[in-house]
Amino acid sequence: MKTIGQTIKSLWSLIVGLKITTVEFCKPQITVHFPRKEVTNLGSYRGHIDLVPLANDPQTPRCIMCGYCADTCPSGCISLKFHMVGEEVNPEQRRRLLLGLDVAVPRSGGKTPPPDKIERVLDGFHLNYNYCSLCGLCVQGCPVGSLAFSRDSYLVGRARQDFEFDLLARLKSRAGTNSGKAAA
Amino acid sequence: MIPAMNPLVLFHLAALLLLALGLYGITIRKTLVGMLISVELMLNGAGLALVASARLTPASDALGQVGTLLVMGLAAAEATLVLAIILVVFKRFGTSDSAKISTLRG
Amino acid sequence: MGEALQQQLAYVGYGLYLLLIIAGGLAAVMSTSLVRALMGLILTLFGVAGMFLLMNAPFLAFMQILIYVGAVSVLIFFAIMLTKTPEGEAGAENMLEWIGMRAGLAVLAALTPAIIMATLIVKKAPAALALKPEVTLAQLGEFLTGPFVLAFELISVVLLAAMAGAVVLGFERRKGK
Amino acid sequence: MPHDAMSKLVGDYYTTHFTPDPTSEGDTLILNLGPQHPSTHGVLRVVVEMDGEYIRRSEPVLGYIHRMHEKMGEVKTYLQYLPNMGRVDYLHALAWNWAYVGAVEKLMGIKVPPRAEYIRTITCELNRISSHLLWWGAYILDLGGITPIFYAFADRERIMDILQRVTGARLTYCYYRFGGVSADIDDDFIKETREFLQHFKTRLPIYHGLVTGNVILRGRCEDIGVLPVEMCRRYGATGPVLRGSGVAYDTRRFEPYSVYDQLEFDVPVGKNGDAMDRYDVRMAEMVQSVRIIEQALDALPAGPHVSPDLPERFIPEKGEVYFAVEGARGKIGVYILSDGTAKPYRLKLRSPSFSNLHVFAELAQGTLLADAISIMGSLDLVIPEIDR
Amino acid sequence: MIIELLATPLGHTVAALVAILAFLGLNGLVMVYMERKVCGFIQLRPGPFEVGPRGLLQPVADALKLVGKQLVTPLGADALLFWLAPFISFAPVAICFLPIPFGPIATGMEMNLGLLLILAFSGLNALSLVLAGWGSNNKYGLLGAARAVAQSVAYEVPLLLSVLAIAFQAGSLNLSTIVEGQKGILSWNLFVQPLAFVIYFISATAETNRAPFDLPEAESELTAGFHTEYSGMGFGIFFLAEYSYMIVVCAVATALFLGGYDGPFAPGIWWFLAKVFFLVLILMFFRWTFPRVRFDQLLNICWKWLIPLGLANLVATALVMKLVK
Repeated sequence: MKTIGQTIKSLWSLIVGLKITTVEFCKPQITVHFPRKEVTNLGSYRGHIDLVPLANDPQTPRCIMCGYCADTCPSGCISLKFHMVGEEVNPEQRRRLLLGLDVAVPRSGGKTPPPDKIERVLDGFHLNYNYCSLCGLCVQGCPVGSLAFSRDSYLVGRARQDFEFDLLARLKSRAGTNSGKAAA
Repeated sequence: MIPAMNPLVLFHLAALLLLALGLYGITIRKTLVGMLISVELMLNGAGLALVASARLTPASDALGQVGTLLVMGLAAAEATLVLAIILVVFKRFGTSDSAKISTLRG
Repeated sequence: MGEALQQQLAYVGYGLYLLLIIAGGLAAVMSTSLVRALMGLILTLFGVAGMFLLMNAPFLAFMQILIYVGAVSVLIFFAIMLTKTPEGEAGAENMLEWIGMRAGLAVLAALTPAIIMATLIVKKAPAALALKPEVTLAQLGEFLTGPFVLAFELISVVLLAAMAGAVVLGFERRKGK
Repeated sequence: MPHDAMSKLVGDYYTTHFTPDPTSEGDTLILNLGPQHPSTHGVLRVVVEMDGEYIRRSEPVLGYIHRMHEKMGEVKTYLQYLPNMGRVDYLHALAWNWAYVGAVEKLMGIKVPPRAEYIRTITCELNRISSHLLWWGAYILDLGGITPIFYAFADRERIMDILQRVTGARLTYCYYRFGGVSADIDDDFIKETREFLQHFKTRLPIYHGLVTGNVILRGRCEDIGVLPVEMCRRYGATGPVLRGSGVAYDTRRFEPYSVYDQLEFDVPVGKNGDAMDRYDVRMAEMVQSVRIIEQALDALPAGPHVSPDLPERFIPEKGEVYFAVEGARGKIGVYILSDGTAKPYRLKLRSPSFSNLHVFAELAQGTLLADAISIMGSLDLVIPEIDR
Repeated sequence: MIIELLATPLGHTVAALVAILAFLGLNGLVMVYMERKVCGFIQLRPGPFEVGPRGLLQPVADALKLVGKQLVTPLGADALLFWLAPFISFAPVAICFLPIPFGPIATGMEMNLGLLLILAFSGLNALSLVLAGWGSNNKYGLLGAARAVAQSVAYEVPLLLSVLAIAFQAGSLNLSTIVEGQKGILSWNLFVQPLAFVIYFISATAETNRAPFDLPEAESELTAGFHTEYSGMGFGIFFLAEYSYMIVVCAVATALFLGGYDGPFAPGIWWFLAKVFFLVLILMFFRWTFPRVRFDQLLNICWKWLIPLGLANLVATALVMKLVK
């Protein structure tokens, strides 16, 4: 008797399963047909990093070339290029500057630190996105808040070179199109 | 020539052929499974001969067919048993080669 | 369709089935791979089933396929798989010796009854008969439960015994492990 | 038959040295399960010696996805090592985040603000649910049921959406920071999480109806891979694998870290230690995680999400530290030996899957292949975590 | 001339065979589409929808892909047996279709032993699986083949028993006669012999190697079991055969239990096809709902439950028939 009850119970469990799949069968689908529709939650998407311009000058990044980001990056995918203006720097100083060893800028919560003794001009801010693991250490560590994640969620490329960006050039071209738009 | 031949003879010739092939197989095969296959051939020949004899002569039809059915049942039983025996033999001797299966080695 | 055409077709069918039987039979006894031998056997089984059909005994033909092909062959396949004798079964190393020593004997052994029986049959062959009507299942059943009830019960007992024996042998094997 | 060509197919070191047991009789078959087998979920390879469908012996072969995480810890600064943690166990990345961050905080004596602790608890438990959901789907997939994984993924996607909101990532999170978390949660996050929890509570009965009660699944799990407590101890198995055997050991309860000692939750345990018990434990843990998240959301204090007085550079004193958290698969431990420089002298990751995996070889002995697959699935292995 | 030829039994059979082969090819496409859509809807996905309107051409694309693939014979495989297996799996299906009464006059070959013919030829399926598994020189294939044998031994018997009970009741092995015996929904054998239907349907699921009884291919255990090594159309033919077997077992179930082409309003053939595809749909729901059983569990179900129940059902049927007479 017990066995029969057990059997009926187990057969019923199969029917319960079929009932659930039948109900799901009738429900609307939840997948999103990507090329025709887009997902709605891209607002919080984190793409590669981008330079943040000064509030009054969209052409110039807030970057003070302290080298913190390049230093912190676990994958070493950031490299900075800059040159000096104003007083001459001796070669030794220049080397140290390039390595960013003496410019440990205190955390200043996004405020620009007092102008450096030596003015540096950013020539290029290279990001090798191939190696980037999007950890965000550079963004959070930047003393002047010069870095931000882009919202570029549809980035595709065919070659490694497609993911090697010069963020400064990107910034300038973006500013150019923006100002162009504004002018128009 | 052939169309003129008696159908009964034709079928019996086929049955004989099966028998001969089976016999040949039993002698030539080294493994038990091979022999089993040959035995099946012979059994088939027997079945064919039985049916032909019953169908193509005034003998009772059902008799031949029932006989063949019984042969088939026997074949199934035999195959089951031989399979089990082969398994045991294989477990014990590590081979199903009939020439190597001998415990008469003192 | 004319009677003659049907007759011709029957002969064609016969030739086809005979071909199946010969090819299959040869493969069954000659091929070095046991699986191929089994395929030969199955071919032969189909040939014989076809001959049953020619004799207007479809029940037997289907039973032949059901029992032999569906059950017995699969069992044999199982035996082949379990005993791992995939190739070189007929003994590639001393094939010649085998053929030399025993083939002649085998052929002789095979042909002797064949010759004797063939002569007997040819001599006592009755006149060709028109094909009798198909035996119905009901007739067969009555036959099995009537005059042949003993044989029927016996085959049941044999089957049961075979099954029990196989199970016992199989269990012995597991225990031995 | 091309024998010379066949002879090239003899196998590699493991298959050739995994010779049949001399004590075994009869023919056995050496079978490679993996590294590309549908049920090894990744690149685990198990060499098994089979007698028919029965498994005589088995031996896991590791290293196909070894990335030297521990060595990488020695060449990176404390901060730079953070993103690695998301990659050790990609399914419960936040627990690894937590283990490492917690270890460094313990080493350096960094205080974590209470809000950050609660955020960590919420996100980590959400991540645990998503990990268990994936295990659930994949386990049923191992057992031949194809549909559940799609339902599991549908819910898991919602968790990933929620976590993406604060972490910015969907899988390999790098969210926790020394002294807090990288981004604060907002009201939308809380609202979405609450909504999800309500939704998830309605989904669980469906899961149980579709799978847990199913007689076929019970037949595949009950009395399969019975794991005695003594064996767990021998191999150091933790997490649901240990709890399925009836030991209520949970790091959150026995070595409380963060705010877990202020939250109410049960530690579900099994009775027999079979695959079904491990299954039940994980299903019950999801419910407990829901409870924890609800309490944490209710008790969420205001305040900074990251400690305001952090040192400029993370250079700890000489010393060593061990910190453990409860991951979805068991006890995750991080041991750091510091020599006073910016990089750890030695960093050791104790991954639960590694210990749990080695139970498999002993459990699978003498079982059917299908049962072995069921056992392997019930251990919830994550291969990158095994190899690290 | 052609019409005359078609009128002869032989001509009729040949024409039926041609029609059946065409039907099988088309059926393969329809069922692939159906399965993928059903699976998609159950899993809250759209299923195929890119190729053609609503993805209708997806099966054609699948077929083209399979045809275009290179046929690889594994190293060390017995090439003859390896390539023989798909054909052994497919050829008997076409024959199985011959005696199925699709409509009052739409029967490929009217024969008294139609049921027996189907049972005999569908048994060949197991052989083809074994052959494929053995011939491909692959350990997974070998394990799949061993499972196929054990499975076929287990499910054939209850299948025969349940079918026999119906044959007893109808007093015939002719499918058309059995169908003619069920006029009106209440005289369907589904309601007269529900136990036989359950036994038949479970065994038939095993016969078609569909989940939850897809042990010979069990992709999570044996990667793909017996057809692990098959590429391109080798695999395609197995696939086609599996779908065709589904139709065969469902058609037999329809004829035996669901009154065949019995139904009001529409011509019989539509009723028949509707019933067949409804049963196919149930088989598909099985596949996408249940986990796979272990093979010893399948044997237990068959030997401990289905065979005794089938025997009891058979004896009961015989007794009732005797009493009624």
